[in-house]
Amino acid sequence: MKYVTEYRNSRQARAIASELEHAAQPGRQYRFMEFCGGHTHVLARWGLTDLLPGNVRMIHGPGCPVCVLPIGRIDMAMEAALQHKAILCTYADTLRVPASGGKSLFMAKAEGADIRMVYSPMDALAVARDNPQREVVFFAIGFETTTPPTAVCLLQAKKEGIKNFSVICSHVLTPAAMEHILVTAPRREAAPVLDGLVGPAHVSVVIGSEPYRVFADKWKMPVVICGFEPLDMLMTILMLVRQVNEGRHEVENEFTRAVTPEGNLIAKKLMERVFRVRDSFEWRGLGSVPHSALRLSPEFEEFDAERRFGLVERQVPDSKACQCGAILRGEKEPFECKAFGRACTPAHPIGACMVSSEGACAAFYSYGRLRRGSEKSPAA
Amino acid sequence: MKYVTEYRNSRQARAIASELEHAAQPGRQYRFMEFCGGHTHVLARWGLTDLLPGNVRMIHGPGCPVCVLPIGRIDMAMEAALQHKAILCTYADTLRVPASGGKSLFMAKAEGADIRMVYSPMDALAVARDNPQREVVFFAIGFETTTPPTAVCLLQAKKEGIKNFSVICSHVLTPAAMEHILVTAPRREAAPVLDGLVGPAHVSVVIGSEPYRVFADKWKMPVVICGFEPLDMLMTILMLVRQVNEGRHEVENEFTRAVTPEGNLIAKKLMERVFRVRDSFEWRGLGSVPHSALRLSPEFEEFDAERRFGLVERQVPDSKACQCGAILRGEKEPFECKAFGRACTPAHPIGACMVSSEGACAAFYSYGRLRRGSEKSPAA
Amino acid sequence: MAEEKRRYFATPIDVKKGIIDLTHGAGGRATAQLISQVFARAFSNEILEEGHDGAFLPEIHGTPVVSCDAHVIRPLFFPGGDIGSLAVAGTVNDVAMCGAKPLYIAACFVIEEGFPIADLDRIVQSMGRTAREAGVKIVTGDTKVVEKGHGDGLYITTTGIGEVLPGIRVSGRLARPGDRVIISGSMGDHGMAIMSEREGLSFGSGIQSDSAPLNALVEEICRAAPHVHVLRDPTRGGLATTLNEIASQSSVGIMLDEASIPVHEDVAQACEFLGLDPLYVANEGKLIAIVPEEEAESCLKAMRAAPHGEESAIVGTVTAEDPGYVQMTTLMGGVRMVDWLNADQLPRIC
Amino acid sequence: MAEEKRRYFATPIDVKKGIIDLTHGAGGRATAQLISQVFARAFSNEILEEGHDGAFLPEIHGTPVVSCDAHVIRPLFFPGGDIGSLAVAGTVNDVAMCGAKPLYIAACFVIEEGFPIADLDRIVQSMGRTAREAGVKIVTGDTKVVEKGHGDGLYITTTGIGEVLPGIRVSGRLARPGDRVIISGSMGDHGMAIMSEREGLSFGSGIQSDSAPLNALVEEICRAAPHVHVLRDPTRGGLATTLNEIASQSSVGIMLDEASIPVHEDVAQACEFLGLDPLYVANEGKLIAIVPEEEAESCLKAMRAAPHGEESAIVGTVTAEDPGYVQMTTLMGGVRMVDWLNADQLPRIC
Amino acid sequence: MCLAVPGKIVSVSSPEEAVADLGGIRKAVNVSLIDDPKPGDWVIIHVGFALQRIDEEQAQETLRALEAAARSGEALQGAGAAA
Amino acid sequence: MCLAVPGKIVSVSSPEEAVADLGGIRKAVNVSLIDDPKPGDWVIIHVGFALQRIDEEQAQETLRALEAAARSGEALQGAGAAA
Ligand code: SF4
Ligand code: SF4
Ligand SMILES: [Mg+2]
Ligand SMILES: [Mg+2]
Ligand SMILES: [Mg+2]
Ligand SMILES: [Mg+2]
Ligand SMILES: [Mg+2]
Ligand SMILES: [Mg+2]
Ligand SMILES: [Mg+2]
Ligand SMILES: [Mg+2]
Ligand SMILES: [Mg+2]
Ligand SMILES: [Mg+2]
Repeated sequence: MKYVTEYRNSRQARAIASELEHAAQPGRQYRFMEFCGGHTHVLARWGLTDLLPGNVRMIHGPGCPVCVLPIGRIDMAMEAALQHKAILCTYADTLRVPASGGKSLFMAKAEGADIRMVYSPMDALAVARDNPQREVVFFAIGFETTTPPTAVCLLQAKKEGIKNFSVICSHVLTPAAMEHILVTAPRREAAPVLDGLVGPAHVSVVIGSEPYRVFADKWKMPVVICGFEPLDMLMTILMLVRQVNEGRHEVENEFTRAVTPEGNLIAKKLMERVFRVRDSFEWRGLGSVPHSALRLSPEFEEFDAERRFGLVERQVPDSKACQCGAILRGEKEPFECKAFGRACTPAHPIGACMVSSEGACAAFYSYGRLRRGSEKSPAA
Repeated sequence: MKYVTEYRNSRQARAIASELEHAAQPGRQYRFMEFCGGHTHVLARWGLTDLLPGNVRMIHGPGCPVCVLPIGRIDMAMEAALQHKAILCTYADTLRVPASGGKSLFMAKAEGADIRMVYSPMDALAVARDNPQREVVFFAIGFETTTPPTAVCLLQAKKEGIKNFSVICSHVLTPAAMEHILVTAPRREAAPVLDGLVGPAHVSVVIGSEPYRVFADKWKMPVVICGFEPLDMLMTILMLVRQVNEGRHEVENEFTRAVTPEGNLIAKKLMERVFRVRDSFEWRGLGSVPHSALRLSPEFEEFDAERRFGLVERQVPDSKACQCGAILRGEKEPFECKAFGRACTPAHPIGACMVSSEGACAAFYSYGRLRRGSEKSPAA
Repeated sequence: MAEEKRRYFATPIDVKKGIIDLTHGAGGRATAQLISQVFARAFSNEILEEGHDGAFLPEIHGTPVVSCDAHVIRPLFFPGGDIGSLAVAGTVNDVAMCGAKPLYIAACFVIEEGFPIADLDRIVQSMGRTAREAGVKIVTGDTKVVEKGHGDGLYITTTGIGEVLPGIRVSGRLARPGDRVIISGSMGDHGMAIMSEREGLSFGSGIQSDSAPLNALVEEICRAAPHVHVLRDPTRGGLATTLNEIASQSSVGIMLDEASIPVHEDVAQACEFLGLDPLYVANEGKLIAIVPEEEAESCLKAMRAAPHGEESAIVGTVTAEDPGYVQMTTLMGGVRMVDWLNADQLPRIC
Repeated sequence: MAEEKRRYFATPIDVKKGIIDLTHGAGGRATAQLISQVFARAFSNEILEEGHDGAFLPEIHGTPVVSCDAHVIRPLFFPGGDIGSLAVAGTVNDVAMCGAKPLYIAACFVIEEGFPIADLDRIVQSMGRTAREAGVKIVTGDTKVVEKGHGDGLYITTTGIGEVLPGIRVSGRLARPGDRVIISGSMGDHGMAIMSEREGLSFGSGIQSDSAPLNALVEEICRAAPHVHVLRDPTRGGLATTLNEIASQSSVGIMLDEASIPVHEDVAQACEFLGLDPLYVANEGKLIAIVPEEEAESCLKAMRAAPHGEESAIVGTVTAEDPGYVQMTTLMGGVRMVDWLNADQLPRIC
Repeated sequence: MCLAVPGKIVSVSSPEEAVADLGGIRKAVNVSLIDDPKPGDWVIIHVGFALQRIDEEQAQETLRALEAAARSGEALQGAGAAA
Repeated sequence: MCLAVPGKIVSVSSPEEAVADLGGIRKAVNVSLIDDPKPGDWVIIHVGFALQRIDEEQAQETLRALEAAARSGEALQGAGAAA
């Protein structure tokens, strides 16, 4: 696999790990937040945590679009399917997230709701075309990576004049969330001290590396944009350690093969046409974050499922036991949650972080619980 | 079973058979037409033909509502289900009748048409109530027995203002068909000479015995209205033999326990309100018969599926091989059809007479083919 | 295994209010949990598959016999039984009709997404009970979940394994002229119990399915009539169709006497009402034994004394004439054919 | 029987253009016709049910083994096989994984009204072919037809019967520290062949299912490694789930080496694309053999020389540490857990 | 033609709706077509409707006629046997 | 987050539609977001859309950087082993 296998070289991995061991200065702590759930998954799936020096600690950020979706928004999707009898098209990722009363879209489907898994927004549009007598709702989630495809899909729906199609627009914005974490950290007692940020790979493909400059400049935070292969990850950590050691705080780009300073201009222009920034948006764990999500622009609001069905987002608190919020803010580790591995497992998740394979709890449960089992994990 | 078992007495059957043997005068032929398929079935199912004297011959008439339904009308029902995607509610009896291209409603169902078996027209109305977003069509077939229930059903539909319900009105009239057979007999070379008529049981429950007077008076034909139990049948034949012997031609009523001279007045009044007599109607075997069927009255024509969907009855000839027409006119016996027991069996019927268990071909195939097998039936 | 797996099942299955979803058929933890908390509990026996791909059985002594049936009945619960008791009894009977002692059952479940776990549990318990009544063990199984709209709640396939009773040799080819046709009781109970419950007919009755395991009855028959020629259970297609099969396979005629065929009053009435013939209606707890004339009386006596055989009756005779055909002297004294069933009997209006 | 019944089938079944309707499952003439013209033709062997309720089998020599599986796959036809070949191979394999020689198959069909008889015929022919390849006989069966909207074209349940090979004793409880874990070839081929064909993903590939009967391979393993401890086919849930089951049953740990696990390039790529892990993807023509260290090399050699074993590889070791857990040294040199499958893997976007 | 069975009305809930007993089976029947339906009435039931009341008197009359014909036939049988 | 894979465009049928090869697998992809897509282009594919072209030059550069870091690490390993 070109552009994949080359970045999974076993020899290089071990060697770079040695280099990293050498670079990390004893007596110093390196605390880096990987914003992105994709990176959380890479660390766990390849067992990279094993290879890191003891004083380099990775802190999981809120960059999993499934994990940050608050219960209220899943309830809206459920309402479209159950009360309004719409065909709900969704990425499989959201199917198992528990919403109000612990009920997931998957369970709603078993109860008879017409919920269909799609791989692309265009598949949802095809469902609408094939079922002209039914309302078809696409549950549009995701960060800037997933947003341009939704935009293209809506453009096409408008062009074809498809009347029975609408979207629950739940697209969120990466820089706003990153900034929110840094802004609110001083107010949060448990907030971790961060020594650097790992910048997302595919989000940055779209938005480019420029938007991160503010973190380096204003917050004096080393940033490295990182690809999703294991060598990308190791290299990025090495680059962050070097910035720390050298007292630099720059935006570096490890993923230059796909990320440019300005990103994808076509995609950005399209997003500007189809969407508008919401004044604020509710994130799981982060609460209400200003200017952190998108709604449809006036030109496309005919496709807004929230308007069409009068869907109103209700604020539903997470399960009391669940520490997802603190975990998404980087304040806690999964095994610090009492439910972890007991009441909450991937088979019976209580919180979103246990659902998505990018969720910190799921990643730790599936790949890592045995390693720290002796200390904390009750399931070991 | 009160009013049933008493009329199935084994001793009496054998004794009345002896009486009949005695009553039938040697050298004389007694040819009686049982108009009604129910009587055809009774003769076969109880093996009564065995018990009749050799010179008493029963000729099967056209009184099976399924058998006389021409292909064109089943095509209309099929069109409602397949082209107009209506839910077609039908008595099970019609499901296996081959229509155009040998295709039955049963096959259309296997292909995906939404065809539902109902036991009563009220069940069809309930389907309409339960599926307000679908068109529901009831395939209303049958003689005067089945007609009043359709009338009650339409009255109810009107009362409730049910908009998605309609009927393909294919109700036919017994006296008109009987008369047609007698009227056309002189023109038909093969027409059997008839010495008497067995009058239908349950049709007469509704219309009474009066309508048959014309056959006795004008056609000088002995008529006995006959119940559907085996002793009713034997007694009726005895009564007919006696009329013939005595040179009488009267309307006698063997089924007085349920048939009165005037029939059911409530039912008759209701039929007058809900239906109008059609100028003419196509019967399988009999061709176009004047004043022989019903359509909806102006008050109820909003429920007319023919109007609602623009269903037009096309005249489709029966399969060439099929002798159903001649059999329904009493001109031929089933085993005189070349297809009988070869290409045409109850499992793979070619004609309607092989479908309905009241059809002469089906009755003979299932109950009698072995007895005459040595002479004619190729399947024996 | 139950022990070892328990720790993974942090949340137990909600047997009261839970519903089946696709994860229960995916072969992962949810499947294991369903097996351990619903199936294993009801079927428990020492052979039952302990997580292996198959079950190891003790030695089989007589000629081994195997039979299978898919059960797709609606409604799933009906007076006198449910799909579970039926799935076990049906296969027990098919094995028994080989003149064999049924020993083991393998059971496969195809469950529709959304099916209530409480119903599944009730059905599985009922299977366990019927298996215990019949003295057979449910030794292995499989569970698949299909998407909503791709099933009808639950389908159960059972395969039975048994061993032929010593000295017995029965076959549909062995009916001989002069043999007597004995049935173990009234005809049509099962089919009419189902029909009377089925949606759309808005028709209620107290008719009970006869569904029952007949292996004990078969053992009694084989003791009393060691030269029994044919054993067969008249299920789909009823007595008429089953006798036609035998007449055809043995190249003999069969002459029935209508007056001697037991049909319960309510079943007869329901048949009249729907225009059905009880001779074509399915039975699930009745058998046909065709035995040499000289063993007929002792066989009848033994059957009447055995479980599920109280209403046994001699209903006909095997003839050399009209081979391949079944005929009947009707109550009225006429003789008529009793033909194969051509298609499912449907309620008719004419 | 075919002979005797032919005369009733005036009109032969239209295998080219006909469709299944409810009469084909009603147990009357149409059912008999379907059996004789479609099933009996493809499966013909001397034991196959001749119209009796069950099949009589020859004597079984080793410990009898029975296993069953319901097959509900969609699409019914896929690159490398179809539901028919799968239903036979799957059950042959489950019997073989008991260290047994599969002998007989019972097959039950649940067909959805409207199903093309041509497709049924093709599937049934494919079952016949696979049975002949595996040297097993399809000895009895059953056919039910369900109403449109209550099935998914066709479900096939198969039950296999076999006899344990002389001297062999395998079980999921018998893995011992030091044993080697051998797999018979690349992981994930079947599941990805299905996934790549499945509607809604608009995703086409040349990936072939590995579906194949493995009984000959098992006989070779048992010859080369007579002390083989565990045999198991990593079907639903894939290698990861099956090894977890074994680790749990045997109370041992298992340590895998990622670099040694064969995964075909196109399967790996398709997994990347859909966000799936090949270790959790189903296989239908692969097995896991856990053998004592001293027999591992000869076993591997024998497997590589046997049919369907060319790509066999030693992929891990059984350990005394971390009993109940499967772990893996990744390509990157890190060690991580390889957990149970929790639910069906679904294509993901994040 | 026109399959119908006798049943006995056991309860009447409205001018349209009643329950009939058919040899132990209970069935809801529509009685719109019957003038003043009452529990105890025997009716002929077709496609869920009571079509007509059964006249017990006439039923007895018919049974007497049947028995008379049968007696006459048996006399002949006896005569035939004796002859 | 945001699972995406590299693929090579093998044919372009319109400014929106193309077919990509993913290690032998063919997949229809929407190329609306790519300026002037051409066969031979490598792109990053996400939810059925090509999100961006891959820069071969930069990819090589990164591989060189990785190898440099690895060499440096191996030198240390060697030193460690020797020590
Ligand atoms: S383990 Fe479960 S309950 Fe606890 S924080 Fe994670 S997702 Fe929430
Ligand atoms: S046997 Fe068949 S083809 Fe011939 S007349 Fe009867 S129904 Fe028609
Ligand atoms: Mg069977
Ligand atoms: Mg059976
Ligand atoms: Mg299984
Ligand atoms: Mg269903
Ligand atoms: Mg049977
Ligand atoms: Mg199995
Ligand atoms: Mg299996
Ligand atoms: Mg069967
Ligand atoms: Mg379907
Ligand atoms: Mg297996």
